[in-house]
Amino acid sequence: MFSIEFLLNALVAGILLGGFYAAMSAGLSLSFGLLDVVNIAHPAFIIFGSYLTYYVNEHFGFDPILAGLVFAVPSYFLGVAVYKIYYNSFEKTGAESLRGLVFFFGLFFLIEVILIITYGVDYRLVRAFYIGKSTSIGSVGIAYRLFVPFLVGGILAAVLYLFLTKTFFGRAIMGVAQDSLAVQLMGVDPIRIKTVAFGIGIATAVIAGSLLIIIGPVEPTIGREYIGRVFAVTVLGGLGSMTGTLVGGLILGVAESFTSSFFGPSWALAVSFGILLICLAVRPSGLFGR
Amino acid sequence: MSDNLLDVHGVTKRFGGFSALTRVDLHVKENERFGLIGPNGSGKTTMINCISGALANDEGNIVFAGRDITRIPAYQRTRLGISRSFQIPKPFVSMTVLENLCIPLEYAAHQHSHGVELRGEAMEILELMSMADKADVRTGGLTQIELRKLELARAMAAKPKLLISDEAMAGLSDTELDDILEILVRLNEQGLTIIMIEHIMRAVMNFSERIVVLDAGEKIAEGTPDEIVNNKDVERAYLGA
Amino acid sequence: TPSAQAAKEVKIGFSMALTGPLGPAGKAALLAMQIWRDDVNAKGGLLGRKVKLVYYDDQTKPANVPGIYAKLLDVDKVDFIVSGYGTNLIVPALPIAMERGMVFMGLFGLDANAKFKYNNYFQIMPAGPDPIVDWSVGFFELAAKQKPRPKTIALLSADAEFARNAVAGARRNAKKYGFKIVYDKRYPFPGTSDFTPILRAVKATNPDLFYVGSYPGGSVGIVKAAHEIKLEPKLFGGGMVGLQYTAIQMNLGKLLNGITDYWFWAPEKTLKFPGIEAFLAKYQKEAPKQKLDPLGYYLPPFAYAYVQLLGNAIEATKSFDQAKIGAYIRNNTHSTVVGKVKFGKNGEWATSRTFQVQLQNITSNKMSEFSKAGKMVVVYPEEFKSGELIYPYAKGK
Amino acid sequence: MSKERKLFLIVAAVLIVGAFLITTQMENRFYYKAAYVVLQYVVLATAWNILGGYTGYVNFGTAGFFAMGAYTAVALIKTWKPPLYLLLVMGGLVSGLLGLGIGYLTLRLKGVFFSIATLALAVVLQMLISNWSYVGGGAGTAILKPRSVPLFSNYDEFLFFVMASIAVVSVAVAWLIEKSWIGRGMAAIRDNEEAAECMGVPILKLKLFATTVSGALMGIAGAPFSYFVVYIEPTSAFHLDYAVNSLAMPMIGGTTTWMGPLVGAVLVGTAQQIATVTLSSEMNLLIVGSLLVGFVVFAPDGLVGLFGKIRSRLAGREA
Amino acid sequence: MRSSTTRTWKGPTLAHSIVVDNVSAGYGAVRVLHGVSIQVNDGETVVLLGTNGNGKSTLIKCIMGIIQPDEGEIYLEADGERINLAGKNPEEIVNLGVALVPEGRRLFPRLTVEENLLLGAYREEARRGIDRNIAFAFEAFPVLAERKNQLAGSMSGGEQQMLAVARALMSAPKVLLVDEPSVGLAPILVSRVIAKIRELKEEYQLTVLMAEQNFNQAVKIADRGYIIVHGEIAFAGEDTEALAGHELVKKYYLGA
Ligand SMILES: Nc1ncnc2c1ncn2[C@@H]1O[C@H](COP(=O)(O)OP(=O)(O)OP(=O)(O)O)[C@@H](O)[C@H]1O
Ligand SMILES: Nc1ncnc2c1ncn2[C@@H]1O[C@H](COP(=O)(O)OP(=O)(O)OP(=O)(O)O)[C@@H](O)[C@H]1O
Ligand SMILES: [Mg+2]
Ligand SMILES: [Mg+2]
Repeated sequence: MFSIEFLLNALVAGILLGGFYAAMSAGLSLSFGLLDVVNIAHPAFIIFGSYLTYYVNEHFGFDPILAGLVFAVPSYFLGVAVYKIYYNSFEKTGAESLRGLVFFFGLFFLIEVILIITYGVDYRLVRAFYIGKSTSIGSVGIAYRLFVPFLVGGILAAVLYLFLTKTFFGRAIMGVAQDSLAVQLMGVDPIRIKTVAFGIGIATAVIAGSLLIIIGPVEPTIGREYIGRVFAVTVLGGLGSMTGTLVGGLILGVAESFTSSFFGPSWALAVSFGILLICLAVRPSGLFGR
Repeated sequence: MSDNLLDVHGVTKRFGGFSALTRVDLHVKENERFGLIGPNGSGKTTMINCISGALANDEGNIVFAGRDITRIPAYQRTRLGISRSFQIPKPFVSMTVLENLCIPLEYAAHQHSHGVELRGEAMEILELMSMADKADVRTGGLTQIELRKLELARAMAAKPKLLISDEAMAGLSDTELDDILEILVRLNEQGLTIIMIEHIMRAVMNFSERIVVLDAGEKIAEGTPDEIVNNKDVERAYLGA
Repeated sequence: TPSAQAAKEVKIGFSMALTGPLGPAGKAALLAMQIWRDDVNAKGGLLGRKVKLVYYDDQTKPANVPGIYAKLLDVDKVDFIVSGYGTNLIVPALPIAMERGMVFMGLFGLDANAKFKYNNYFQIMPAGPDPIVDWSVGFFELAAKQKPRPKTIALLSADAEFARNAVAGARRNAKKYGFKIVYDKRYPFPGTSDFTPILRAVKATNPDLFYVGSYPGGSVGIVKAAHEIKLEPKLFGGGMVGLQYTAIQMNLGKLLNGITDYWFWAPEKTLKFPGIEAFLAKYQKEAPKQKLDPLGYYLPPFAYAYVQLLGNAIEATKSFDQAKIGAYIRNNTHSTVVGKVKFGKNGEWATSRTFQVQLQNITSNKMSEFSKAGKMVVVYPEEFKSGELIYPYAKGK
Repeated sequence: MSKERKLFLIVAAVLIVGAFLITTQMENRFYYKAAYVVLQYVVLATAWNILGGYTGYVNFGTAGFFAMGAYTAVALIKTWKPPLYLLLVMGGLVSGLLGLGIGYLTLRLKGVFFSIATLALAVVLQMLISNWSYVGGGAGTAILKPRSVPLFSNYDEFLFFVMASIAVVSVAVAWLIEKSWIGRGMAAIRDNEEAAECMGVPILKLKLFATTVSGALMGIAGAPFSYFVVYIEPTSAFHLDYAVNSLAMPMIGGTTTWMGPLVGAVLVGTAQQIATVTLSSEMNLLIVGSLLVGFVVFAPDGLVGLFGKIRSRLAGREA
Repeated sequence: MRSSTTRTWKGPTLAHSIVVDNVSAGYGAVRVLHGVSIQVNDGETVVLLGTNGNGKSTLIKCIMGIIQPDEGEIYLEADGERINLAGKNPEEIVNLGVALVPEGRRLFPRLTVEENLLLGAYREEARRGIDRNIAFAFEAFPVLAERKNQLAGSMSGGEQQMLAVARALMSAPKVLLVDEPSVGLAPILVSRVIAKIRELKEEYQLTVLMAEQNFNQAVKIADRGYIIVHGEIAFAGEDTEALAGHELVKKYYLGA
C-alpha cells in the first residue's frame, strides 16, 4: 500500500522537520552543552522570538526570517544581560548548576507572563509569501513553510560549527566550562567568553522563534511542549557538538515523520523519546559526544 | 592454589582500538611490599583500576585471597580487603576530611555494624598522616598534596589487606616522603600487603621487596630493586641513562 | 452601608481557564459573562439584587478545579456556581455541585454528565441528547446526500478529550451511514509540530471524506499541510476547533474555502437570534482592548447565554432556591442570545443544533471579510440553512 | 541516636493523630482541598530529594512517577474499586518498580544525561497512557469517588487525612535515611561515585534503593489523585508543574536535609494555592516565576541554609 | 652553566624580567607568604626550592594574578618598561607574555590534544607563530603528535604533563613560570622535560621561573635559585654550587 514515493516523502518531511529542530536546539547546545548552563528557559526565548517576529510581521509586514535575523542582534544583548545575572548569582558564588536550573525555570515563567500580558493568550501567526506554497522535485513535495526553517537551521548549525572549531574564540568557548582558570591562563577572559556564547545562544533562540511561527501558530506557553524536544536533540547529538545537534534533530524529525506515516502519529513522540532513551543507554554521551 | 594474596592472570584492557594492558600477569605475595613502575602511560593506573574494579578488564582474570574477583563489583572487592588511592584525587567534597575517612570505615572496615562510633578511629588515621589539624576542613580547602595524603589516609581507613597507593607521594618533600614511607613500612609489619606506584625512585627502590615494570601495557621486567636497576630494558624504557 | 449592600449581591462563582491551552477562549467567555452581568445590573439586577461574578483562573488544569469550587462555596459563599470552559474542567466541579444540590450550568462540556447523571446540570453547547454522536451528524447527513455517494472516510483526531470524543462519534456515524473507514489515527496533542507526514498517510488512502477532530494549533497546521500536499477529499473538516477564531481565519484566508466544519454562530441571516447583535456589539467594542478574539462568534454568545439562562430562571421562579430553579430550567424552553434552548437527557440540548458551515467566497485576509454574511455559509441543518454546499471540496477551494 | 529516632517517630504519630482531630473540628472544605495539594507537594518534594538531594541524581520525570501512581489507581478503580489503602500500595508498587528501572539507568547515565532520560521516560509513559483507552486514553475519564467513608464527615476530609499521613511518613522516611549509614553512603555517591565505590559503598544498591523509595513515594502521592480531581487525563496528570515544583521546592528549602523540601513545599505550595484564589492569572505566574528566581538568587543554600547562617551569625554576635 | 651563554647574546630591547618585592599573600585567614622578594632577570632560569606547603605555588599564583598579594609589589620589566602586575587578571598577564604551567596541569579534559594546543595560542601575538610552535611541540613530545586527536582527559598523567608544558609554550611567552614540571613523570621523562624546557628557553630566549622538588634535575638548567621556607626566602643561592652547598638543600634534597 505504501509506495517508494510515500517513503521518500516521509523521509523528506522528517528531514525538513529535523533541520528545524536543530535550529531550535543549536543555541541550547552552546549554553547547556558547552557552558554547562542548564538554560531550561531556552524554549521560552524561542517563543519570545516568535512574538517579536509576529509583532513586526503583523504591524509592518516584515518578513519573518528577516525579522528573526534582525532581532537576533538585540536578543544577543538580552542574553548577555541574563548571563550577567546568572553569573553574579550562581557561577561567581560557585553554586552548582542545579540551582541555576530553578532560576531558569523561574525565568521561563516570567517570559511567559510578559508575553501573556503584552499579547494575550491567543494564538498568533505570521504571513509570508512562502507560507502555504510548495514545490515538488519529482514526486517529492517540499513545503516552503518547512523548507525555509530547514535551510536556516542547517546554516545556523554549520556557521556555529565553523565558529566553534575553526576560530580561537570558538575553541575558548569549548574549553571554558571545563576549566575556567586554565582558560585564563591561555590569556582569555572566561566571563567574556561565556557571556558572548550565552548571548549567541539566545540570539539563535530568537531566530528559531521566527522559524517556529512560520511553521505554525504560537501561543505564550507553547514553549513547554518543546522543552523535551530541544533537550532530547541536544543530548542525542552529544552535548556541545553542532554536527551532533544537526544529526540529533534529523533523527528525531525522521523518526517522528516515519512513525506518523507508517504506524500512526499517536506513537510519534513515544518513538522519538524511546530512541533517545535507547541512545542514552547504549551511548550515554550522545552520538557525537566527547 | 598459590600462596599469593593477589594473582593477576593475563589481563588485557582496551580503550577503543588502543590496548592499555596486554596479557599482563602480576603475583603479589601475602605481606609483600610490591612496586609497580613504568613510563607514563604504560598502564599502571589502568592495572589498578582493573584490580580495584573501577574498570572491567576485557580478558584475563584476577584472584584475590584465593577467590576469583574478576566479575565482582568494586565495593565488594574493597570489603574483601583491596583498597586503593586515586592518582587524581577524588575527595567527597561536601564532607570534611574526617567525614571522608568515616565512609570507608563505615562501609568497608565495619561493614556489619553501621553506626558505630567512627570519629575516634578516623582521627587516629589522620594523626598518623599528620593531618589531624585539617580534620574539620572541607576538602575544597586542601592543596593538591594534602588531597593526595587524604587519598592515602582514606584508603587506609578501609582497613584493607592489600593497599594500593597510586602516586600518593608525588610532590612530597624528602622528609615528608620518609614519614609516609615509615608509616607504610609499619603497616606492612603489621601484616598489610602494599602495592606502590611511584615515579620517585628513592621511594620505590627503598620500599619495595619486588618490582614489576610495565611498558606500553606489557610487563618488561620483574625482580628485586637491584635487579631492576641493572636491567637494560628498564634502563632504556624507564630510568634513562 | 456598603456591607449590607454587598450582602444583597447575588454572587455567581466559577473557575475559568484564563491561561493555558484553553485560555484564549476562556478569557473571551469571561468577557461575555461580564457583559451579561452589566446588562443585568443595568436593569436592576436579579430580583433586585446586583450580580457579582466571583471567579478564579484554573489555568486549564483540572487539578485546580476542586479547590477553586470549595473556595467559592465555603469561603466566598457564592449563591450560584456555573462551570468553567471545557469538559476537563467541568467534570471535576460536577460532584461538588451534586453534593451541595446546586444548579450547575455547563459551558461546552461534551457528555460531562454521563457518569454522574445529575439532574440539575445543564449544558449550553448545542450538541444534542447523545452529544458524542449527534455532534457530527450534520457532516454525515451532508455527505450521504451527495451524488455519487461517497464511499470511504478517513478519521484523524488530536489525542485529547474533545477531539477524541468528536471523532469517536464520527466513527459511529460512519458505520451508521455506511462509509468505509480507511484511516483512523490520533496525533499527540499537544506535541505535534508538523502534519505533512500524517496527511500524506491520509492521502495515500485516498478517502472521499476526511473528518478531523483538532485544536486551534493543529487545525492551522492541518489546513496548511493539506494545501501543500494537495490533499483533496470530497468533504473536509468536521470537528476542527480554531477555524472559528478570527485571528486564525485572517491568517488562513483563502485556504479556508471549501472546508466544512462545525459552527456555533455566524453572521448569517438565518441566525439573527434576539439580542445577539447587541451583545456582539458590546463584545466587539471591548475585545480588542483585552486582546481577545475581535469578532467573538464562537464561544462568547454561549458564555453569555448560559448565565443569561440562569438569570432568566431566577427571575422566572422569583426565587433563589436551587431545586426550584433547576426544575424550571429542566421543564421549560428558554429564549437566549443563541436561540431557543430546551434541555433533555443528562442536561444536554434536547435536540442537536450543531451547524455545519462551509467557508465560501473568501477572497482576502482582512477581518472585514469574516464579519460579512455569505462567507460562513450554514449548510446544515435545513432549518437554519443559509446557502448550498459546494461539493466536492476541491470545487469550493 | 535511637532516642532521637524514638522522639522523631513520636512526633510523626502525633502529627497524624492531629490531622485526624482537625477533621473532626473544622468544616470548611476549601482548606482541606488546598492543604491536600500542599501536602501532596510535600510528599513529591521529599521523595524527589531522596534521589536528587541526597544521592545527586536529578529527576525531571516526577510527573511520570506521580501519574503512574494515579493511573494504577484508575486502572484498579475501573476493575474492582478496591479500598484506598490498596490503591496507595499498588500505586507505590508500580512507581517503585519504575523507580527500580530508572535505578538501573544510573549504571550508565550520570548528571544531566540521567535527568534527560527521566524526562524522556515521562514523555514515553504519557504517550503509553494516552494510547491506553481502558483508563480513558488521551481523552481522559471521570472517576466517581466513594460517597462516604467511615469516621469522616466527607471524602475531602478523608483525602486530606490520607495525604497528611503520607506526608508525615515520607518526611519520616527521608529523616531516617538521612540520619543513617544509608544517607551517608548516598552523600558519598553524590560527591564522587567512583571513589565511593572504591571505599566499599555498594553504590548500585544504594542508588536502586534511592530511586525505588523516591519513585514509590511519588506513586503513593499520585494514587488518590483521581479521587481528588474526579476527572483524570494525561496532560494534567503528567503536567510540567510536578517536575518543576518537586525540584524547585527542595532547592528553595535546601537539598541536604529533610527539612529543606518540607519548608520549600509548604512555602511555595501555599503561596501557589493562595495566588490561585486571590490574584489574576498573570500575577499568579508572575509570583511563581519571581519566587523561583528570587529564592535561588538570594538564598543560595535554601531557606534552611539561610536560617542556619542567620542563626550562627546571631550566635557569633552573642559570643 | 650552559645558560650563561644565552644571557650574553640577548639584546637589552627584548629584556623581560620579573621583580617580586616584599610580597605578602595568603588565602583568607591562612597567611602563606611573608615579605617575599625575588627577582628573575632576563634570560635567567631561576629555581624555587622548598618542601610542600611552603608557598612556592602561592608565589607563582601571585605573579600570575590568580591571587592578589596583600602587600608588596610585582613587576614585569619588559623592554625597559616597568609594568605593575598587581591588580591585573591572569589573562592580562598572559597577554604581556607570561605563561604558566600550573600545578595539577589544568588541561581541558574534553578537548583533544590538538585543541588544547591551539587554545594555548589564543593570544594575538601567539597566533602568528602557531604552525612553528605546534611543530615544535610535536617534535619535542612525539606522543602528542601520535595522540593529537585523543581527548586530553584520557591521557596518562605523564602525557598530560607534557601536554601542559607544550600548551604553555604555544602562547609564545617571554617569561615561563613552571610549577613542578616533574611531578608524576617517569625519571626518563623528567630529564626529557627538563631538557626540553632548556631547549625551548634557548630557542625563544625565555626567562624561566621554576618551582621544583627534584633538585638534581632542576640544577641542570638553573642559573640560580631561592629556597623558600614557611613563606619566607630562607636562602638565595647565587649559583647552583651555592645552592647545592646549602644545608637546607642537603637536608631535604640530597639525602644527607
Ligand atoms: N578512558 C580512556 N580512554 C582512552 N585511553 C585511555 C583511557 N584511560 C587511559 N587511557 C590510556 O591508557 C594508557 C595507560 O594509562 P594509565 O593511566 O594506566 O597510565 P599510567 O601508567 O598510570 O601512567 P602515569 O604514570 O602517567 O600515571 C595511556 O596511554 C592513556 O592515555
Ligand atoms: N586555596 C587555598 N585555600 C587555603 N589554603 C591554601 C590554599 N592553597 C594553598 N593553601 C595553603 O597555603 C600553603 C602554601 O601552599 P602552596 O601550594 O603555595 O605550597 P607549595 O610550596 O607549592 O607546596 P607543594 O609542594 O605542595 O605544591 C599551604 O599550607 C596550603 O595549605
Ligand atoms: Mg597513572
Ligand atoms: Mg605547589
